[in-house]
Amino acid sequence: MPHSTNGADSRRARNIAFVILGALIVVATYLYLVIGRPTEIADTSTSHASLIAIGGYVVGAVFLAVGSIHRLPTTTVALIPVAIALNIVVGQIVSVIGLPVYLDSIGTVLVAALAGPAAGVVTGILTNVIWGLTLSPIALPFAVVQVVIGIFAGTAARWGMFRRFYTAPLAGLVTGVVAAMVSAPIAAFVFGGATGGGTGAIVGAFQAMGQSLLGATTLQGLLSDPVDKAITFTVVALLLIALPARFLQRFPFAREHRVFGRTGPKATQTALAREG
Amino acid sequence: MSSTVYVDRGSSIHRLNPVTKLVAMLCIIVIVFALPVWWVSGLVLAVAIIPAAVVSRCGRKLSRISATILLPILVVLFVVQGLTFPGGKTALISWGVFTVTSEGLHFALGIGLRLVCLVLASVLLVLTTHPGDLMSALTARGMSPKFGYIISSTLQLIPAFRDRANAILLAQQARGLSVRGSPLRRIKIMMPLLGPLILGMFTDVEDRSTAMEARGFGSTARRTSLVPVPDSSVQRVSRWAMPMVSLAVIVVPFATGAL
Amino acid sequence: MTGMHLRFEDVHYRYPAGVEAIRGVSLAIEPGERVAIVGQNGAGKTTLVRHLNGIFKPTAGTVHVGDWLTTDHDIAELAARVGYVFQNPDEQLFARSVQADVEFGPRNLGVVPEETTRRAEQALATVGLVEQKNAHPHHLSLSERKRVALAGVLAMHTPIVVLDEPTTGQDAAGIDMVGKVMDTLAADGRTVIVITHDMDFCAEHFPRVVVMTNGQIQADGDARTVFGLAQTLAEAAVEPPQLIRLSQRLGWGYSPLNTAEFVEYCARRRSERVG
Amino acid sequence: MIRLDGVSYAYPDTVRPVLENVSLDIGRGTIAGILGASGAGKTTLAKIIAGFIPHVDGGELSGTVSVEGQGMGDLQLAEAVSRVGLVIQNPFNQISGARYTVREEIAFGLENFGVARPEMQDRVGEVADLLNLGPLLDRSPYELSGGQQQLVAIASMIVLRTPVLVMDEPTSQLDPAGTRMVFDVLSTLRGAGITVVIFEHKLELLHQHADVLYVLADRSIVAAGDPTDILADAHLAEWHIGSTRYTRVARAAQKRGLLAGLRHLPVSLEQAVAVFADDGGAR
Repeated sequence: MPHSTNGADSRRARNIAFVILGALIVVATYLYLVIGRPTEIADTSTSHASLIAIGGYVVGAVFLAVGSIHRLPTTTVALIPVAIALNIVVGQIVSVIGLPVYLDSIGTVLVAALAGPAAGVVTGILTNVIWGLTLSPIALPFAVVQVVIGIFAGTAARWGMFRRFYTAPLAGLVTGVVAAMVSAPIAAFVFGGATGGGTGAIVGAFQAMGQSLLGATTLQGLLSDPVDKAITFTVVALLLIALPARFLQRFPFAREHRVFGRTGPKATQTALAREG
Repeated sequence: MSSTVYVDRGSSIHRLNPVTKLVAMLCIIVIVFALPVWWVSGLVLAVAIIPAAVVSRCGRKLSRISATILLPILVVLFVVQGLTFPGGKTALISWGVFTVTSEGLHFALGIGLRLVCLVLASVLLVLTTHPGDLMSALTARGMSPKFGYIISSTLQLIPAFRDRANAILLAQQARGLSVRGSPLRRIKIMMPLLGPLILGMFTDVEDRSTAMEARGFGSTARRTSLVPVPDSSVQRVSRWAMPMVSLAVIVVPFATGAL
Repeated sequence: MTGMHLRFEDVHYRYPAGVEAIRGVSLAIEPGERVAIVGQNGAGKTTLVRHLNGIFKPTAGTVHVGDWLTTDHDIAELAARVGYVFQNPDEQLFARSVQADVEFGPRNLGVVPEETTRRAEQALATVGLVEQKNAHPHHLSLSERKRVALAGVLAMHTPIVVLDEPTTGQDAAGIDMVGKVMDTLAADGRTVIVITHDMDFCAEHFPRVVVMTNGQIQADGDARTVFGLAQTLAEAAVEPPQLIRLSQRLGWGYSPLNTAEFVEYCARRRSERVG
Repeated sequence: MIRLDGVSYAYPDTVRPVLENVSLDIGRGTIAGILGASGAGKTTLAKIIAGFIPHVDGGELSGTVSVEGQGMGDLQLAEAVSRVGLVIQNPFNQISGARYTVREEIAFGLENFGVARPEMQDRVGEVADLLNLGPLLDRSPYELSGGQQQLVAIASMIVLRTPVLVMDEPTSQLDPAGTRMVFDVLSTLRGAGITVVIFEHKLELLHQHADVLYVLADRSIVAAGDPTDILADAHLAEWHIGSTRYTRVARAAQKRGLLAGLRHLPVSLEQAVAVFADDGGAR
């Protein structure tokens, strides 16, 4: 297995290039769809917007994920399936109960807080791939939204925002605003605003008030996403407190950035107790 | 036991190389989204998706799954856009403050048919392709094995997650916890059960990563695979041909000014 | 707390998937009896005892717990009569502290708070975990978690206690501790039913032994007799306890169930030889 | 073959070490049993021998660990695991989840190491025969009972043919028949020159199969040697390890003055028969 440092360097360079390229594509797609907006009149021209929305976002998300996954150690890779299962199972329970939130990104935020934005990106995109494989392929075009959540949650963790109860929902609020804006073009141009019964009605109401389709889906997203993500981030902060300290210490990202702001005696006790 | 919808009907579609099917699905989606006319979607449906569904012998399951996904979306789409489409001018029916416009319906038809193609094509892929085979085929083509691991592992963890939740619930009932009562009470019961379930699953991660490393998951050797992925030279050619044809189908109408 | 009559009458159970796990079991257990159910993995032991607390309802036949027919009552109601310690403690432990987890059962049964706390403390003392009462169950070793699960059922003060493999995953100290708990339960007059692969543990604490194979009872009787049935045990892939194997090899024609009996018999034999 | 010299270890951010000054020397082609009460540090020691500590867990490891003369600390984890196989305690967590049948699950490690397909097929078939897994090969590993999962976990490690196997309570979920089968397989592996380190509570089987026993207590190795000597050691109770019924009954008989002049307490059925046979007391 010849691994020169050169090879490793070039691979890292390639991964970074993938991440930058992916991020650029996502941003460019959004800017094209919102600012250089394709005239949104009548029927046919929206098709290009929809191809660009779906294509740009999916390709961008794939680049981000491909660039991110190589850096993940096995501990993180083993964590991600549990996180995705959590996203999906909780998301399903919530939708069955019919609560007005999604809570389908608890796992993504948790992984991002423990292992950083790259891990959050991979968890995010694969959550939607799994939704696509099991329940409904309409989740796939929205993969980029989970990717954005992963990046923001990881960054919030790096800044220590999961250490306090009031900063976690704040970070969630900001993430929610961005998520709403990023997802709006997909909801508008791919689904015509009709991603579900309740949301569809709200989109219709905004349109009736004179909003454009994109404007209507953006406003609809802003109504639900920030609250949803604020709750999600708070739940994650609570879970992080409940997880055994030794488990948290296994993640270099969490240690390095002191995501939880605690070390020392408590960790000691835990380690001894778990030993068996 | 996994949470996938794959059904083994042994048809010729089932026996195709998963990557061939994936490429075909992507081509279909790109065509219907790139050519902004409703009848293109209709044509793709008629000449590609429906025949494939018939050959695969999964038609019934395909329509059942797709209908559950699509019906709510399509109904909302036609109602909302028919009534409130911003570009709507030509009124078809008026009823009090509500006006259905033909532009709105036309818009909904265009989007709706594309979504039908998107959903049918991808559900058909999932119905006829075992996720394990798809992952092996993609890994063999250079996809990071970590992707394959995460996806396969999640698919099998979801039922295990549910089983464990059931086992915990059963054990608590055996300690006198009553689950009768209002939905609100049931949610209240679920929370203390889910918390430890989640903690348990997460603390198991330490063991799982140890076990994976012990079996060479971190090895940089080129992966081999126990079960061969079926392939043929016809498929190898068609995996290149399909994107070319799609590209031509998309570009030619613009080049000739037909659109 | 005295025990209660238990009665299985020609019980059959078929899993929804179609496998018939119990094929005609009739069994009566008197109040205060201690019964061990032994047999290979897959013999139907766990399926059988889970009929007692209503996790399974017979597809044919009846199961009586005292004057209750299990089909008339749900799991939560039967929990007042039958305490069940699961093999895997992680399916049972869920509270944030050991003490809270042990209190969960009595609280569900409507026991008043002071009494609940008293019972939990007593149960934790019985299993030797008083010092760990404020620990998070996830931080304990498997052996300790198994004992917390046991304490959680003890604190419910049910007339019947069922234990699924209480000694697996335990070290020597843990096994001794579980053995002491069995004796305490017996002294209280509670009915105890155990599923176990540990025949030495079984011989020392359970006067009655039921051997199962393929969903049926192969042998049922007092431990000394059952462990003498070499042929039946071999068919059920059950190895007799170490002391009985030893006495058989020595050609004694007597099956000692514990160290004291063995030494006693040995002493008598020697003194007879000398005398 | 396996040498540990003065090994001490503390988990990250902890002060008190879990192991202190542990030394072991296990020869090639032997089965070494390690006894220890719950909480004595067995899992930690298993991970140290297999190279997971300090590669994965971090923390302070001092002293030297070497396998076949190669320092484990100098190796990458991927190389370390190709020399030392590790079977962990909980079989459910050992299922990779990456594969959908028992057959593929057993081959998972071979795939990761890039073993060619025909050889993989041979090796999987061979291990399946050894552990009687033939009828399960096409089932999903998640459908199996705990005992069956444990056999699959053992099979997926044996199939890698690492020169050393470390097993942390590999028979905890198995019934006596399954347990005996696993121990028989270990004896077969020893015949093929493989070194096995097994952490186990089942004393009678250890006596039958192990070549050497170590006792782990108070964070260190407190006794080592021939299984017969170790199992008869009067200190076992202090170390919370217990003893076989044969040893216990002999000790009780001694107290009654029945076995005067007995030098070695019996630890196995055969020895006990010799001790208690009607002419035994006369010897």
